Order: sequence, then C-alpha cells, then structure tokens
Amino acid sequence: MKKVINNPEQVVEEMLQGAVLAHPQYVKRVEGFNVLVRANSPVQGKVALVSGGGSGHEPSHAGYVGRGMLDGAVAGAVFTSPTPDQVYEAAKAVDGGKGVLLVIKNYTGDIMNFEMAAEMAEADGIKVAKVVVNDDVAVENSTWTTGRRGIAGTVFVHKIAGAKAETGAELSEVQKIAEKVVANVRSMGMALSPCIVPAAGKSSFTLAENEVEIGMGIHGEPGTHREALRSADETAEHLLNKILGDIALGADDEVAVMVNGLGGTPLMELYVVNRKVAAMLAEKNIKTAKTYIGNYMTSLEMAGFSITVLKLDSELKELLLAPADTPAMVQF
Amino acid sequence: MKKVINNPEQVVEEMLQGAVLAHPQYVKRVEGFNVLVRANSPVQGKVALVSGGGSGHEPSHAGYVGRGMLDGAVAGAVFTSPTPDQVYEAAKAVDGGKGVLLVIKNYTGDIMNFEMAAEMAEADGIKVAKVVVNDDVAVENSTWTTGRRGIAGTVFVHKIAGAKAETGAELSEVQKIAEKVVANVRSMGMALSPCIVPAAGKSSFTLAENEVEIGMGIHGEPGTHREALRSADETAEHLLNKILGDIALGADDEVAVMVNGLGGTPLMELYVVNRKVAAMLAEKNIKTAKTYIGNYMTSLEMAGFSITVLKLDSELKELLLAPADTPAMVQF
Amino acid sequence: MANVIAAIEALADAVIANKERLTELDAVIGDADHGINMARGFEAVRGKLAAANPADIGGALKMIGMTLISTVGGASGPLYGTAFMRAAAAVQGKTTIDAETAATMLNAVIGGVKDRGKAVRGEKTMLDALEPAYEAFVEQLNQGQSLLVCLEAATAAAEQGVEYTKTIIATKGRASYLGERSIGHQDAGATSSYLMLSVLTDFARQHSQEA
Amino acid sequence: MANVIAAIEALADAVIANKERLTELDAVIGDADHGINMARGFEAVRGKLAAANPADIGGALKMIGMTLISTVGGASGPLYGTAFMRAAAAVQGKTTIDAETAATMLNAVIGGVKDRGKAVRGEKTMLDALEPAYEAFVEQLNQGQSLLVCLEAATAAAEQGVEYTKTIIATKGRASYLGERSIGHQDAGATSSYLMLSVLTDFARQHSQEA
Ligand SMILES: Nc1ncnc2c1ncn2[C@@H]1O[C@H](COP(=O)(O)OP(=O)(O)O)[C@@H](O)[C@H]1O
Ligand SMILES: Nc1ncnc2c1ncn2[C@@H]1O[C@H](COP(=O)(O)OP(=O)(O)O)[C@@H](O)[C@H]1O
Ligand SMILES: [Mg+2]
Ligand SMILES: [Mg+2]
Ligand SMILES: [Mg+2]
Ligand SMILES: [Mg+2]
Repeated sequence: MKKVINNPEQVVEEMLQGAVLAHPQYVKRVEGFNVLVRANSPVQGKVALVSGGGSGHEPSHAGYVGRGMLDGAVAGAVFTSPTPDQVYEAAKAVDGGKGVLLVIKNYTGDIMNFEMAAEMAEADGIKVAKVVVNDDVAVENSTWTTGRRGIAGTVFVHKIAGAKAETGAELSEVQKIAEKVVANVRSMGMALSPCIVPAAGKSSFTLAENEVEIGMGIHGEPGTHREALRSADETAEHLLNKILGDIALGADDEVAVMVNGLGGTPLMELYVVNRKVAAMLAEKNIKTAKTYIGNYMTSLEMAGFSITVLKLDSELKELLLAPADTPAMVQF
Repeated sequence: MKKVINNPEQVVEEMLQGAVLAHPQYVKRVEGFNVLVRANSPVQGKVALVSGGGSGHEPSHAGYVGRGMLDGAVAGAVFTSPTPDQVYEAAKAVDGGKGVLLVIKNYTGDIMNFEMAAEMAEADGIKVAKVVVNDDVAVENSTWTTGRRGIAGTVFVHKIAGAKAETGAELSEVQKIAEKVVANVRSMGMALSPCIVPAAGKSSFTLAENEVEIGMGIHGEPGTHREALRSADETAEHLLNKILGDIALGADDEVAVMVNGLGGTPLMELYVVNRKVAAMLAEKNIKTAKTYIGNYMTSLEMAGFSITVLKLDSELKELLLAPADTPAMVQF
Repeated sequence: MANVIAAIEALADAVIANKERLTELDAVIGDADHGINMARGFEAVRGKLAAANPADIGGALKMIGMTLISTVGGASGPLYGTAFMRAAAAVQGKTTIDAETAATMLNAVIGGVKDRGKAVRGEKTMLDALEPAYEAFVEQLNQGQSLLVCLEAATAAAEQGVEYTKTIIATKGRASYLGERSIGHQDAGATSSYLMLSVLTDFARQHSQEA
Repeated sequence: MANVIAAIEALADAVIANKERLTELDAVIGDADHGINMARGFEAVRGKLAAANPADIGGALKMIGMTLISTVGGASGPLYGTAFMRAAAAVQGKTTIDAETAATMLNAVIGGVKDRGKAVRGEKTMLDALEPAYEAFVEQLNQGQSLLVCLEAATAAAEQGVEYTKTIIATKGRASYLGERSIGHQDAGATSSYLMLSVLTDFARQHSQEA
C-alpha cells in the first residue's frame, strides 16, 4: 500500500483536520465528531441539508458544505456508513429551526444508520425528512435486490435541494425537489483499477492488465460484469445507452451531464469520454444545459469514471444553475 | 497501458473537443489549432494572457481560460511543449489591442517555442511580453543547470496576472505583477508512482513497491533522489522545509498555499498533507490567506503531490482573492 | 459477573483476530470492510469494559450494543448493535444465564436483526446463521439438554447456515447488487454470527469443565 | 532531385524506426518523448514530401525545417527545425551537394542549434555529436577526401560523441535537473543527431556504389 498518510487508523481524523485548516471560510468541525458543518451554522430560518457516508469519496461530502449546497457532512470510516450518533450530531448542529433533510445514498448500512439518527433527532424535536438517492442503473431495481445504489447523482441532489433550501422553502418542499432530482437522475460507472482501503492495506479485488469492471460501485463493490478494455467511445456508449434506456429523453429535452472521475483517472480521459457523451446527446437532439467534468464522487485512487445524466425541467434547471459557494463547487 | 482513450495519436485532439463541448460558456477552439480561447475572445482593451505547455497537466492550462485568468491556452502533445505556430495563433486570437503576456514554464523546449512564437506575433505588430515561471525548488538554480522548472506555482501566476489584466492594466504592469508572483512563489513535489504517456504506451520509469521519487518533475522527469516512502507528515515536512529554506518568511508574513495532486492521488491524502503544512506554517506564525487543495497541475495519472507557497503582499493578496470564472477555478 | 466479562473479552478477542478473514469474505461480494468494522467495534467494547463495570448481564450487553452502534457503522453496526440491545432487554437484571434465558436472548437478537434489516432467512445474511442456530438450540432445549449442549447444536447449525449462504443469491445487503455472481461465496455477516456463537460455546464448554 | 527525395525518405524512415529507442533514452534522464517527438515530425515530413515538389535542396530542407518546427515541439523541434532552416539557407538553389557544400551546411546546422539553444559542446546535448562530426568532416575535406569519406568520418566522430555524453553531466535541457545522476546515460538528442548523420552516410555510400 503506497499512500501519503500517517496511520491508516487516523486517516479520516487527519483528513478532517486538514480540510478545516484548508477551508475555514467554509467549514468548521463539530467538536468530538467526524462532522463538518458550515462555518456559520446553524443558519436560522433555512432548511438544513445533511449528507454523508463512508469516507474515501472526497470531495464528497464535506466538499459540498457551503452556501447553496449542504449545511453538514458526516464522514464515516473509509467506505463505511457513519454511525447514527454522528449523523444525529450533524443534524443538531445545523438545524436552524426549519428542519433537516438527510440525503442518504441507497445502501443498507447508510439507510439504517441515518434512520436511527433521524429517530434520535426527532426525539429532540428536530423536524427531519429523508431522501434516498439511487441513481446507479448498473444495478437492476427489482424485488430481488435492495434497489439501486446511490452514486455521483447525489451531487446533483446536494446542488438542487441546497439551492431550494436557500430560497427559504419549507422542509417538505426541499424534500420534494430532492425527490424530483432522484426521479430524474441516472448514473453508471466503470473501473480500470481497484483501490486500497487504508485499514485493509491491500486492494479488495484485482483486474487483469486488460480487464475492466463495468457497473462498478463506488466502494469497490463488483459491478455487472468484467470485460476487456474497450475504446473510450465504446465504453461511454455502453454506459450512456444503459442510462438512456432507463429514462425517457426525447428531442428538445434538456439535461445536465456529469462525467465523474473515480480518483485516479486523468482529467484528459474524462474529456475524451465527454466528447462521445456530448455527441450522442446532440445526435438525439437532447440539449445539455451544463456539463460537470472532474472528481466529484470518488473511490480513493480508483481509476475509472461514471456518467450521470439529470433530466431537467425549468425548475430543476434554475436551481442547478443557482449560485453555490463550497470548497468543491463554486458557481455564480 | 490501461486508459480510457480511443487512440493515443488522437488523445489531445479528442480532449480539446471534449473540453469545448463541456464548457462552451467558457472556451472556444481556434479552428485548426490546439488552442482554446475565451468564448468572447478577443476581449478588447484588456491585456491578454496566453499560457500553455505539453498536454497531460489538466486542468492546466485550458481549465484556467476564463474571466480573471487566461485568455488562451495552447496544448502541445502530451508532455511536449507546443510548437511556435500554435502559440502564435493563440496570441493572434486573443489580442485585444493591449498586447499579450506569454506565461512560460522554464523548460528549454517551452522557452524556445514560445520565443519563436513571440517573434512571429511581434512581426505582426502584436505587443508581446513574456514571463518565465521557475518555482520548483527541487532543482538547484545554479549556472550548471537551465534553472528551476516551472510547476504548480504557474497557476498562481495565471490567477494574479489574470486579475491584474482584468483591471485594465497595461502590458508592462501585467508582466511586472507576473514577475512579482514568480519572485515570491516556490514549489516542490514528490511522486509515488509513474504515469504513462499514451503515445509511449508504458511508464517512463518504475518505482519499487516502497520507493518514492522526491523532487519529481511534472513530466515524469526524475527528481532529486529516491527514498523509501515515509509518513505524510515527514514527507510534507521535507518538501515544505526545502521551500521555506528558499524564501524568507517570518512571523506575520502572509501566504497562499496550494497542495496539488498529480492526478492519481486521492483528495483525502492531500488533506492529510495540508494538515501538516498548516501546522508548520502556524507554528512559525505565518498566516495563510487562502489554501487550494486539489488537482491543479497534474502529470496524467501519476500519484503524488506538490506543495506551493506564495508569499503575499497586499497587492498580490487582493489580486489572488479577486473573482475568477473558469472551468477549473471559480472564485467570487 | 467475572465470567460475563471474561466471555465478552473472548468475544472481542475472536472478532479482532478474525478481522482479516471477515474482511476478505466481504471483499469478494461486498466492500471489504466487515472485519474492519467489527474489529473497530469490539476494540471499543474492550476499551470500555474495564470502566463500564456493569451490574448485570443486561447492562453489559447494553453497553456492547450501544458501543457497536456508535463505532461500527455500515450495515453490521446497526444490526449487531440492535441485536445486543434486544438481548440486553431480554436478560435485564440477571447475572447468570440458563438455557431458557439464552433461547429468549437468541430470539430477541433475531427479532432485532429482522426489525432493523427487513430481511428474512434465505437472503444471504447473518440471519442464515442465526435462525438455524435458534431452531437447533430450541430443539435441544425442548429435549431438556444443558446450555452447553444447546449452544453446541446452535453453533453447528450456524456453521451449516454459513455453508448454505454459499449456495444462494444475495437479495439483501451490498452483495445483492451482484445477483447471480454472489453464488459460490459465503456471507461475511453470517460468518461473524457463527464466529460469535462458536466463541460463546467454547467459553461455555471451558466454563462447564472448570465447574 | 529524385535522390534528394530518396535521402529524405531514408531519413524519415530511420527516425520513425528508432522512435522507441530514442524515447527510451529520453526516459532515463528526460521525459520520455524524444523519439515520439521526432517520429511525429518526420511522419509529417513524409506526408508533405509528395506534394511539396521542391525545386532545389534548399527548398526541400526548408520544408523539413518548417515542418519540424510546427510538429515536433519540445526542445528538439525548434533546435532541429532551426538547424534544417539554416542548412536550407546554405544550399539555396543547389540540386546536388559536394563535400564543401556539405561542410557549410553542417556548420550552419551547428550555428542554428547554438543560436537557438544557447548551449556549447560538453553540456550533454546534440552538439556533442554534431561538433565532433563537423571537425572530423573538415579534417577529411582538408585532405581532399570525397563526400562519402568525409561523411563516414563525421558519423564515426558523432558516434564517439554519443559515447562521450555518457561520461558527462548534463547542464542544458531537461537532463540538467538531474545533476550527477545524469552521468552514465547517453543523450537522446545526440543519439538522434548521430542517427541522422549515419543514415545520410549510408545513403551516400549506396549512391556512390550505384554510380
Ligand atoms: N438487511 C440485512 N439484514 C441482515 N443482515 C444484513 C442485511 N444487510 C447486510 N447484512 C449483513 O451485513 C453484512 C455486511 O456487513 P458490513 O460489511 O459490516 O456492512 P456494509 O455492507 O455496510 O459494508 C453482510 O454480510 C450481511 O450478513
Ligand atoms: N539547449 C540545448 N541545446 C542543444 N540541444 C539541446 C538543448 N536542450 C535540449 N537539447 C537536446 O534536446 C534533446 C531532448 O529533446 P526532446 O526530448 O525532444 O525535448 P524535451 O526535452 O523538450 O522533451 C536532448 O536530449 C538534447 O540533446
Ligand atoms: Mg461498508
Ligand atoms: Mg518533452
Ligand atoms: Mg462491507
Ligand atoms: Mg524529451
């Protein structure tokens, strides 16, 4: 394991310290907890957004704490859902009286831990609403699974629900728009190489020199299948076709696109992928309102990428393009 | 070689196409050349900034094209300085009548190609000034070398000189502030793993499982020495001490810090590094006005990082904190 | 209560010793953290044990449950945490455990896991170890067997349950994303359940030999 | 002019064939692109050759120089580009080359490289192949030797110059960052210079045999 760390046991703690030292204008630590909240938390009279999950997905989730996006982010151990007490502390620290929306990615662990936290916060009289993100079309959504996983599409939930909260909307309205994003966002990814969880010290799987994992999860969970590495265009086409097969998009529909790097992929390659994605959408006369290219929801040093498509209506578009000022996403 | 590309020979071309498709609000292509300029180029009555170099350093340099930073970026072949005709086309496309500042990193090839371009542009009556960035303290600056290399500190030159140009300053003033940045910026990096130039198809060097290269360049050029991987704190201390040994910084001096990922390093690790950097600076009572953490000047998928420290005065600070709106750096 | 503390220590030791193995099982069809998660939780339990000084078994189990909930995370944290909390409630005030109490506890554990995780037997989860274990336990109990014999039967059944998980598709938890590709691999959570049962059985065996 | 075109083709073929080797040399103490750069340049040269239809050797060399400048990049692009431009100026209007003209050309090449790169002999660059080559050439020329003999001497000297680069520290170009670590490794640019000289010598040899 070749990593720039001091101690695998301390890596989350030290990352959080480093993040607060880097971004004091944006975030502060909830003392004693792996929770970063806005520097001016709690913001009174605004619904607060709390997201989180295992660490290792940086800049998710603390990178999105700031005006126009999240109020708090909870960092679990690497790739492991945070515990209920941590999420509960985040909710307490950010509640400005209008309630808290918990943004949860659809994993058994995340759901159980966030639900327990919600019960704890509600017992304190805090209004809590939840939204579960499940954008990954790699996983079939049947009665035989726990449903789709939540991956990079979560960033669009942060952005749009965060912008809605900034307008002074009520908790139920913020939850509703978050659910609208979930209903309209689809993603799928692939990996070229595994990553190493610091505490494990070795990679959780191996891929042959020419082999890739299609439909890879963001925790090193296996995907739908392995295959020989194909060209960027063929791979992008495969992923985008799976996405487009799952959401009705016609001529003159408008979308936002994210080509997300998993942590170890050069930006150069993400642009090559975007070239194909943009060409395919243009061919179908689908308009792209905004494209995000970069590392938004990573898996440590994993090489690979995901494509996310969000179908917009005028409401979603306006909120997507609204200002945001956070460590990892600034728009104005 | 495991990359998400179509064809090693086409990767720069396809990247540029993908970038224009992703960021039409920011950049447009100079037809027939590997040059991206602001969508509204040429901006009249403003000194224009052109930077560039080999490709593979994304988001450098096209990621910094936009209001408050560059007017044009020239993309060479991977890790190879662009040719004079390309730089010349960029200068022509962005000149708004007040002249063009060429931002050059101190490599023999870059200097020669940009100088030839400057001569070509001057022959057309375009006012041209140059600034050569040489922030890498890994390389001793003696008569026995071609001087220090330019690495991540170049981004601060883009930011600050770009902000100066936005004020309507003259070419000589923009050049002067760029030179002031160069005089006050120092960087040093290290690598954990090599990268693979697509056209080469294999990595240019190898490192043993526990070995790192200290003072690594951003083109896979060897550094000062190899050593066994140490802790993040020890490594950060080593690099920062080299930097601080080269620039006079005392109590109450103010700096900007960049902890730059080389492309394959998880953000998590950059934050761990920043924790140590911030602690060392705080211990010396050096104030940090702003910290940048992320992939700003990369070497394809290389794992590793660099630290950059820029000594600020009130003029540099104001320009650093001024607004910028580009694909890879947004501030407001 | 010294025995109870010793049993908990044995439990913690075993989980921590199996950190790598449990993680490796989770790596194949999950996300390679089950052992790390459980070890982190039981390190914390061991750290609290000295200071906790519980008055009864219920207090000790509650401490374990709360500690697991606040340190393990993932799916197994809430599941095992809830399981121990429920077990605690079932033995409140007691300082020794007989076979009947143990059956009640095991039943409470299963109820906790099901309430929290909404899974049923056959979905390739810890329930595939726990439910057969409970049934085997009760069968022996009904025949008037000792706690040790009941535990031995339960552990043997749990072990078979672990084997059974290799043959089925996961439809709960992270392995469910794999569909058919999950067949052939044993479930990490079922394995940790079996492990804990077997440690307690070994402990009971040693204890009954001593006695 | 058919011979000139054939010579340029031979040059291009050799550079392209040595793409990997030159790149590997550059990998050790540089940035692993010299062969890629040069091959890209000479692919472009080859592509233009048919359409270019130069009237004289000067025109052909100018086409090569401009093509290298606009396609090679890096350090070697401006250096070799300038070198060919200068060589072109030295043979303007000619359609054949004698030994004297060749000496003038080689001298112009060296002047171009020095003007552009500000290096002197002994800094571990292409000059360490080119300058000894020129000296050896002139020595033979002064003895009244044929073009082929002059070229053979030049090539042999260039080869020794390449060997010599292994023994010295680089103080120009990218390898200079390495300081003492550059010792023991041969310079990529010196190698490509030697390569081109040797191709032209081979060409001259074949041509003189044919004649
Ligand atoms: N809904 C559920 N009900 C019961 N057990 C479950 C459920 N989901 C997962 N599990 C168990 O949890 C184990 C995984 O635990 P762990 O790896 O610690 O958490 P995570 O899956 O969040 O990484 C699985 O092997 C399985 O036995
Ligand atoms: N200043 C200089 N003068 C003469 N030759 C030089 C100079 N700098 C570099 N070179 C030559 O250029 C070669 C490197 O070319 P290349 O790898 O194509 O460019 P780059 O160094 O920009 O990657 C070196 O091996 C050396 O022979
Ligand atoms: Mg997990
Ligand atoms: Mg180069
Ligand atoms: Mg797991
Ligand atoms: Mg080179």
